[in-house]
Amino acid sequence: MKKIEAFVRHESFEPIRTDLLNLGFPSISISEVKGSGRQKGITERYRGAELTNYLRPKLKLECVVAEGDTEAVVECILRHARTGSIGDGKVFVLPVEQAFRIRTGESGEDTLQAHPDAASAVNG
Amino acid sequence: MKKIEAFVRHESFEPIRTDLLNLGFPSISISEVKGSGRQKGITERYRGAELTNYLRPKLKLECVVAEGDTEAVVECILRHARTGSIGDGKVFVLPVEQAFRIRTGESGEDTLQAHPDAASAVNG
Amino acid sequence: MKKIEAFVRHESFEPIRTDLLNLGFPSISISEVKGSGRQKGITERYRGAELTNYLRPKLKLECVVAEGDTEAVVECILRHARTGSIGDGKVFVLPVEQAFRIRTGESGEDTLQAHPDAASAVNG
Amino acid sequence: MRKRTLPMATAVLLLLPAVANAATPEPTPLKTSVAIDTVWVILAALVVFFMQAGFAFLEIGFSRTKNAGTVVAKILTNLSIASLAYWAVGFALAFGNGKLAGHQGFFLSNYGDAVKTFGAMGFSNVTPETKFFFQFAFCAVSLAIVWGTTLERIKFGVYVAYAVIFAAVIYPIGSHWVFGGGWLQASLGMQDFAGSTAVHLIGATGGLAVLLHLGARRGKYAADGTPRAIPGHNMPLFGLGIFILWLGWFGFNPGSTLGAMDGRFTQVILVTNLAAAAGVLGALVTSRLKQGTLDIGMAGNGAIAALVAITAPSGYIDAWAAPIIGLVAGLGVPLCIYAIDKRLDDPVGALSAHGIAGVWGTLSCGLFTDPTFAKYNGVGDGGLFYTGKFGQLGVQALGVVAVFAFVFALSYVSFAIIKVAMGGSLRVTADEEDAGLDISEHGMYGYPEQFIPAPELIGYSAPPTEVAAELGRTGRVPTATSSEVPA
Amino acid sequence: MRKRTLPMATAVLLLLPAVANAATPEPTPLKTSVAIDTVWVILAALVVFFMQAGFAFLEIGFSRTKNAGTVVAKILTNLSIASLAYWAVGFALAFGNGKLAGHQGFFLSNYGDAVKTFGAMGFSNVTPETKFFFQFAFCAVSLAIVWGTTLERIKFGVYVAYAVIFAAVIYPIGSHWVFGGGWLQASLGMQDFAGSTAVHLIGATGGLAVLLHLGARRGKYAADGTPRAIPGHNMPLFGLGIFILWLGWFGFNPGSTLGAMDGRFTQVILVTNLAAAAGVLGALVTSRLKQGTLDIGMAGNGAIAALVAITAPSGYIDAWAAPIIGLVAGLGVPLCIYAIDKRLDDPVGALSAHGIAGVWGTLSCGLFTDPTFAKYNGVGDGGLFYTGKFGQLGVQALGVVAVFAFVFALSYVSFAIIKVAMGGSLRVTADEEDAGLDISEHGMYGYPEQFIPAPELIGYSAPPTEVAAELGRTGRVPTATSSEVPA
Amino acid sequence: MRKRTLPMATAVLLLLPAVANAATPEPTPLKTSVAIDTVWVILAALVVFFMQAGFAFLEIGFSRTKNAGTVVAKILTNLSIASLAYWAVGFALAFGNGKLAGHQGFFLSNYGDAVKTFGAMGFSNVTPETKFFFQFAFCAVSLAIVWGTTLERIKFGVYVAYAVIFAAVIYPIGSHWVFGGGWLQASLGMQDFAGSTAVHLIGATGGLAVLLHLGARRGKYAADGTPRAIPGHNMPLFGLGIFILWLGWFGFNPGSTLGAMDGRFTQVILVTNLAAAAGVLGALVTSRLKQGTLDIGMAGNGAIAALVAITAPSGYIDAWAAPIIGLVAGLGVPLCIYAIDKRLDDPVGALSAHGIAGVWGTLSCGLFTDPTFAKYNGVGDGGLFYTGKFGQLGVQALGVVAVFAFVFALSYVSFAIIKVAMGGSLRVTADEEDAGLDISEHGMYGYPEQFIPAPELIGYSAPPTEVAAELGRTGRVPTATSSEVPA
Ligand SMILES: Nc1ncnc2c1ncn2[C@@H]1O[C@H](COP(=O)(O)OP(=O)(O)O)[C@@H](O)[C@H]1O
Ligand SMILES: Nc1ncnc2c1ncn2[C@@H]1O[C@H](COP(=O)(O)OP(=O)(O)O)[C@@H](O)[C@H]1O
Ligand SMILES: Nc1ncnc2c1ncn2[C@@H]1O[C@H](COP(=O)(O)OP(=O)(O)O)[C@@H](O)[C@H]1O
Repeated sequence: MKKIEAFVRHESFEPIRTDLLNLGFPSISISEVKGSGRQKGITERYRGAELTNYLRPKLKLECVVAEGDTEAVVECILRHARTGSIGDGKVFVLPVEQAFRIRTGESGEDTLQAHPDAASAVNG
Repeated sequence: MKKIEAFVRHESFEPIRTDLLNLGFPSISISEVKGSGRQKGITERYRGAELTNYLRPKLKLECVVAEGDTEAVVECILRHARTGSIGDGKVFVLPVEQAFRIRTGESGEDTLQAHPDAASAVNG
Repeated sequence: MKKIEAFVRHESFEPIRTDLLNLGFPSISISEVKGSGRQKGITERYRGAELTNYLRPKLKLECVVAEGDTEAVVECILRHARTGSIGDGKVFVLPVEQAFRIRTGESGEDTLQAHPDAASAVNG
Repeated sequence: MRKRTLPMATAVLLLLPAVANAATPEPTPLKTSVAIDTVWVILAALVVFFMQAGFAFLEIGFSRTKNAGTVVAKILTNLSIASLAYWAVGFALAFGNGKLAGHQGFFLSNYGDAVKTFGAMGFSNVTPETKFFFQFAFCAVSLAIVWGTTLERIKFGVYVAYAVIFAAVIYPIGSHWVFGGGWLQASLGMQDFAGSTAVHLIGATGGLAVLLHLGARRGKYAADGTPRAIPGHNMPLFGLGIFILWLGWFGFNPGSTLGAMDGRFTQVILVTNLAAAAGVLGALVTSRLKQGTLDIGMAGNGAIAALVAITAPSGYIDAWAAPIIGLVAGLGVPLCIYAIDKRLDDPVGALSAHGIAGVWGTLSCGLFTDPTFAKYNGVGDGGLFYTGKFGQLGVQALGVVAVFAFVFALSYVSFAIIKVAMGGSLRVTADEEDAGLDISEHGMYGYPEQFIPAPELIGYSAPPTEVAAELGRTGRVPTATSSEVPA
Repeated sequence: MRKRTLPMATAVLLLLPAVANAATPEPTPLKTSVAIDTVWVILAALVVFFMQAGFAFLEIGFSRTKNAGTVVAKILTNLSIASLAYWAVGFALAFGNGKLAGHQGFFLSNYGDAVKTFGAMGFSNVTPETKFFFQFAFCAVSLAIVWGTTLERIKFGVYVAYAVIFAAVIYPIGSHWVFGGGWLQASLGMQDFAGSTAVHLIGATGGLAVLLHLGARRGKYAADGTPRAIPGHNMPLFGLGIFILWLGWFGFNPGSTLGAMDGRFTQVILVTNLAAAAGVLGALVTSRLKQGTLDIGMAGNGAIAALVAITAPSGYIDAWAAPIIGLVAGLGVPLCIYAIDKRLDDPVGALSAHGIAGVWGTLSCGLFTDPTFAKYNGVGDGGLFYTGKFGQLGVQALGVVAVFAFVFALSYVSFAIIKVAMGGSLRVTADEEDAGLDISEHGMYGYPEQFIPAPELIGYSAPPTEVAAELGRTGRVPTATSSEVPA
Repeated sequence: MRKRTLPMATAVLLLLPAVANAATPEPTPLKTSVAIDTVWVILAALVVFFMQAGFAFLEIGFSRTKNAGTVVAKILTNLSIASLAYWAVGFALAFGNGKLAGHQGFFLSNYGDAVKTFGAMGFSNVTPETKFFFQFAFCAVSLAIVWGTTLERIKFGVYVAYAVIFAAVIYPIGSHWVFGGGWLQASLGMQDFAGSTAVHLIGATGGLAVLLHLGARRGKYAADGTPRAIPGHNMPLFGLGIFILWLGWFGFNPGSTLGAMDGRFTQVILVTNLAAAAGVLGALVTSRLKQGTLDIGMAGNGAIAALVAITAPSGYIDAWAAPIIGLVAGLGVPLCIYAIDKRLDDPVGALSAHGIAGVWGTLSCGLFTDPTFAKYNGVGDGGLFYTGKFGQLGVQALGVVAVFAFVFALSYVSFAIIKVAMGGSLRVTADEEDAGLDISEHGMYGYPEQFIPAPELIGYSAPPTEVAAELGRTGRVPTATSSEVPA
């Protein structure tokens, strides 16, 4: 199993989410991060003094998938997140040794399988 | 050393934290994430228009432990986080190669040891 | 490639960021986490009732670097984040198997290279 | 066409016969003194009206983020129901002559000579609309007080149902007894200048009745019954509420003179302010001693409790008594809140700040009323500290008990009926409570960006397709760019 | 020295000749009745003035977090421009005698006998400054209404340019026709007591004109044209706006009596409140039926729509008609908002709540005006339901059309010119819109800590070097410690 | 029983002898003109009183999230102390006759003939309580101004200690000199209609004194002394403060006529508004030129500075001078803020907007005072631009210097003593400052959910044990479910 961690622009999330869902990967987690990379800082002005921010908001996507699915997922992210401008972000792949589905207690790659009726499952 | 990453419901945190503390694992970090999984979206209504959210708030727990402690910690999380309904989340285990305690500069598994008087240490 | 994850005090971020930039590592991501470790909780009072918080705000730093740069980066974080008091945090090193630069689609350690004019690149 | 519209007009008129049939009198100039009195009372009524915003923000501040928006909807709804119900029915019951309840002036029409019909306000010549509007604002205040105990878990429908009953029947009759010319005022000489009992205690009693049906917020009490802190989300907005309410009391008490010509209203203002000031300081002292901190909410509660307490005596006492009355209220209100919190979940402290402080204020007339003012107002006698007699104190106590019993009984039964009508519970479901009333009752959070993940909000992500729709004559929507740098 | 300063003084005087050359009259005591009238109208003017805060918070509440601060700057700027432009020019055009436009009283000076010069307000003897200030507050309200349609995407400069034109020319002439003694009022007998048309429709018409140039917010419409929800960030602050506006209407409508001596103003207050109450309930009913939820914003819009609707008839109708007029406005406003939202992006619902409701209110005079009040006010006739005649309704409709056409034409052209002058677009760039107007127009977020990463803010990280600067005589700044525990 | 209660009453009476022994006069009707004047001044006093909310929100907006709640507690505390101290002592020192300080009317009692005793207000016949209440509101404003410089780092106890001294002694004596009949007014003819010096400069001077003891906020200055931006957390709430203050000034200046009968107050309103408008525009121009952006805070500061500046001349000038005075204040205030910020950490710009603008306003009388009004008010002469003479300007300058020196000296010493009494520092510890005053002084954050991790708050996690306690008669608390979907 692999964990895919992507740092992307907010705008790219919605297409990625939709596409991953179609590909059968409904399960992802996102969080707000601030990143510095090759981007220049922006300067705010307040009552005559200045404040420079070097960090810019990014979205961090986390998604654990079976080994064989890694490429498909990475490719999907790369495709939708690319604008060609600096600040597009990075995708990293990390090894995962174990996975557990809390609801059932099951472990292993199977827990990563999308439920057949993922898109329309009852609320939970 | 292993890193345990768990995506759980907010409600389960307090029992997990208490139990881990009792088991001698006071050191964890949490953050707010939004997750999509097998859960259906919810639809908000605002001035006649609609907005559907597919992401639901989850808590991400991060905890690096010595190899031998992995099972105990995972088991503890699984026990308290389970409600049996969709949306309970997942637990992942990742390999960790090095660990450093910043305060002392020490490295290695020892840095993961709980301080003997962890629960009552002075503020810091 | 390695991923360095550090849990540090907020105050230490600015010196770390500056120093990493000088060392040629402009690319990092941070996020807000709440941590519990060896620190005691604090108790708030509200209308006669009490509320105890065991979690304290920390900053999580994430930075993926080439294998050979790991030590330099870790050392830099350790140096600036240390106050010597409990609550200084931890640094962990995890293996990374792949890295992609979204903007170009390139992969591999090269994507982690700082752009020559990183500090002054155009906005992105 | 005319044929079709005339019946239409007739239909409308038939729907509101008592009202619409009233002859429209040609307006005539007022006497100078009446005009002055009227301007003053309208000014007072406006600041009392604005107390609705005060209550809204007090409650908003004390609510959690997920329940802040609903307060706005609630106050608007209650205020609206009170506006119509008090106009149609309530005012007539409250001020039309009668010992147990009035019965003239429904829809503020067909009341004949207003000075006689609304006899308890006969000492003032301000226009009937002025009297109505001022008293309506009081009714709305009393209704707003009811709901402080119910935050964060009650069904919206309960507001609607009870508001009608309260504004049309319960408040009018209760206040009629105390200052509408009813038996407590007319026969016993109970003193309540501006409504410590008639407005605040009535409201708080309704709040107690609903709370007993409703129960505590989920999680408020630990398994062993220990109360847990559920901090309100916004102390600045809470503060806004307090400032607006304090200002409002400068209409509430001095406006109850229903006139300006004797200058009394300025003394009432002075007295009101001294009490409030002492109340804030008293509450901070208690909070410091008992909690160890200067609790912001308690400072505000201290102001409110003192203002509630000074409401009854404000037209009966000398200035020196005001800081004493206020100080006692201020010192006491945190203690009451701590004590009540042990068993009852009253998120804003309404039972203490309006209920117990209202009782204290009413009783304080029995201690501090200056016989000169009792005579001037024509109600009751001097208080214990002037006369050495307990008579007035006894009357005050009796009044408190009578009003409390009446309002509690009627309200408790009303809520019981509403409960049955609403399918057995006044509460939203546990899930709805957890999600918050904003989203569950109103379909959207009060602070959407605090709950909805940024990438699912518009303006954080591009529109779903590359080319946004071209819209009517409004021109082409500018295309997005990927650059993220602000000007 | 004197030599240098006198020319300086002269220079200043020359710059403002008409103003400065006015002789300063020694103040003389007013007649008692005039003083009373004046105090009332000033009180009314103050609450109308405060409606600026109401509009600010209504808009702030309906904006996203990133665009909340700019509203404050905008309202302050518009209010300031209106203050000066209406004083210098607008008031003279609006109320100096004349059929198409007034032409006396620029800079509120050299107007001779105010009662004659400002003939349409000649029935009142309040001081000229009072008349001016009250009317200026109306102009500022109308201007504030314009911008509701433009939130979150307009260039700040557009406000400035149009505000001057609007406050100096468009609003004065438009309102002159309706209640400044112009042709609609004087020749046709159009009834608009406090400005459903003259203030609210004019403002909303300006808002429509600019919206047609401006287009929708990015992302508002999906590719297929479906409107998407862009929720405002703060329902409590939205509620604050509503409470302040509702209060303001108690100056707006009853202040338009321009006097207190006939007591009419208290009936106007009653009528205004009944309508607003019915409006809230009406909007909640529609929202519940159509959306399935009790939309908080709609409840507020219902209040505003009803208040706008009752504005024209408030001085012409009997109390029973008020809840009907308000209820219709309340029931209707969500429907209008849903319909308009399909094609035009009006974030606050100004077109519906001020425009359509303004039309309804104006027309409602043609239905509900009591002939007694028409006679008393000396304008027009009774409405259809009293007279069975359509005459007044026709006049009202004509007035609406005339004012709309005039204001729309002038505004549309004005914005076209401003657009060209601003380089072809009234909008900020797409990037600026995405980043938000606060940061892009004002250099700083309205809520900085919600956008700037904590470690980049001061107070979350230590100053860049270990020893902070020693400053003047202010002593040494305490050194930081690493401990993180609050007292 | 009677035996025990009478001594009790006596004891209470003995504690407040001067107050309680005052005979209670039977109220008598006022003259019509007096009643009108009184209603007006009370209206003015109420909006001035409400300025407390204005200052609160101005400061809240300019504070960081962690220090927002304490402002509410501070304003409530200061207001309360001022209420009591100014009543007990301050008013007598300020307005009881006397050249250096008054000495009659402590506890607003035993003052005999109010018109004579409070001679400087003898021109007005409004009730003594009215005079007191209006002047108390001024005192509270002046006190509120003091603390603008001290945000985010001062110990709460300092407020308490200095507030007593300020409201009882410093402000009363300082204002006595200027408009209470003291030497500057009576002997020199210094003009200060509503307190540019007497209220605003005095407050700002206190603010300077405490700032010099206190020092800058941690991190405000980089090692090289460069000031760093510490943005306030909430521009909308800042805006609320500005709107409330602007409104308040319509009581502040025109209320200082202490009467309505001469209609002067309406001209003062006009003048006040024109200045404020010009101030906003001036500040935006400077901010645009110097910062490159339209700083929201500066727009607000521009309004305040102009309002402060127009305060002194508002009763002395013609309308044309008002925009000039306001424009200068507005253009200048950002420059002053930039300059002061280089060395002194004044988070809200109080030194500039109240201090320097107060000086400018006071001096501007020496330029713009119309001799007609000087004569009418009976104070001083015309200004330079009318008379060509520097005399009045000199008097104004002297007045400014005298008041500044007096207030600064007394305040600086007072704070030095307070400092010693508080263990050597007026500041909270560095840790407390970092954590924020809300949590460290008040035990809870002003916005708890922004600081406390969600899972540690109730309502985000279930109660610690499965079955929540059953509470009194309030019924069973509904059990939790694991489902997370709102209705
Ligand atoms: N090596 C890295 N470690 C952690 N985060 C990174 C790394 N490189 C990039 N990021 C994240 O990706 C974002 C965009 O990176 P940047 O280098 O500006 O873009 P680009 O890949 O186009 O050069 C950063 O703001 C940061 O959040
Ligand atoms: N493969 C995954 N990668 C990342 N996060 C996941 C993954 N699977 C689940 N999650 C997280 O766990 C949450 C619950 O998952 P879900 O699939 O709904 O529950 P269940 O395991 O009961 O089917 C999601 O909202 C998401 O935050
Ligand atoms: N094993 C761990 N796993 C995850 N987070 C940790 C771990 N140990 C420490 N942390 C993070 O570091 C912070 C400081 O740790 P703490 O143990 O208090 O400090 P110290 O290393 O000085 O003893 C914690 O609040 C937590 O966020």
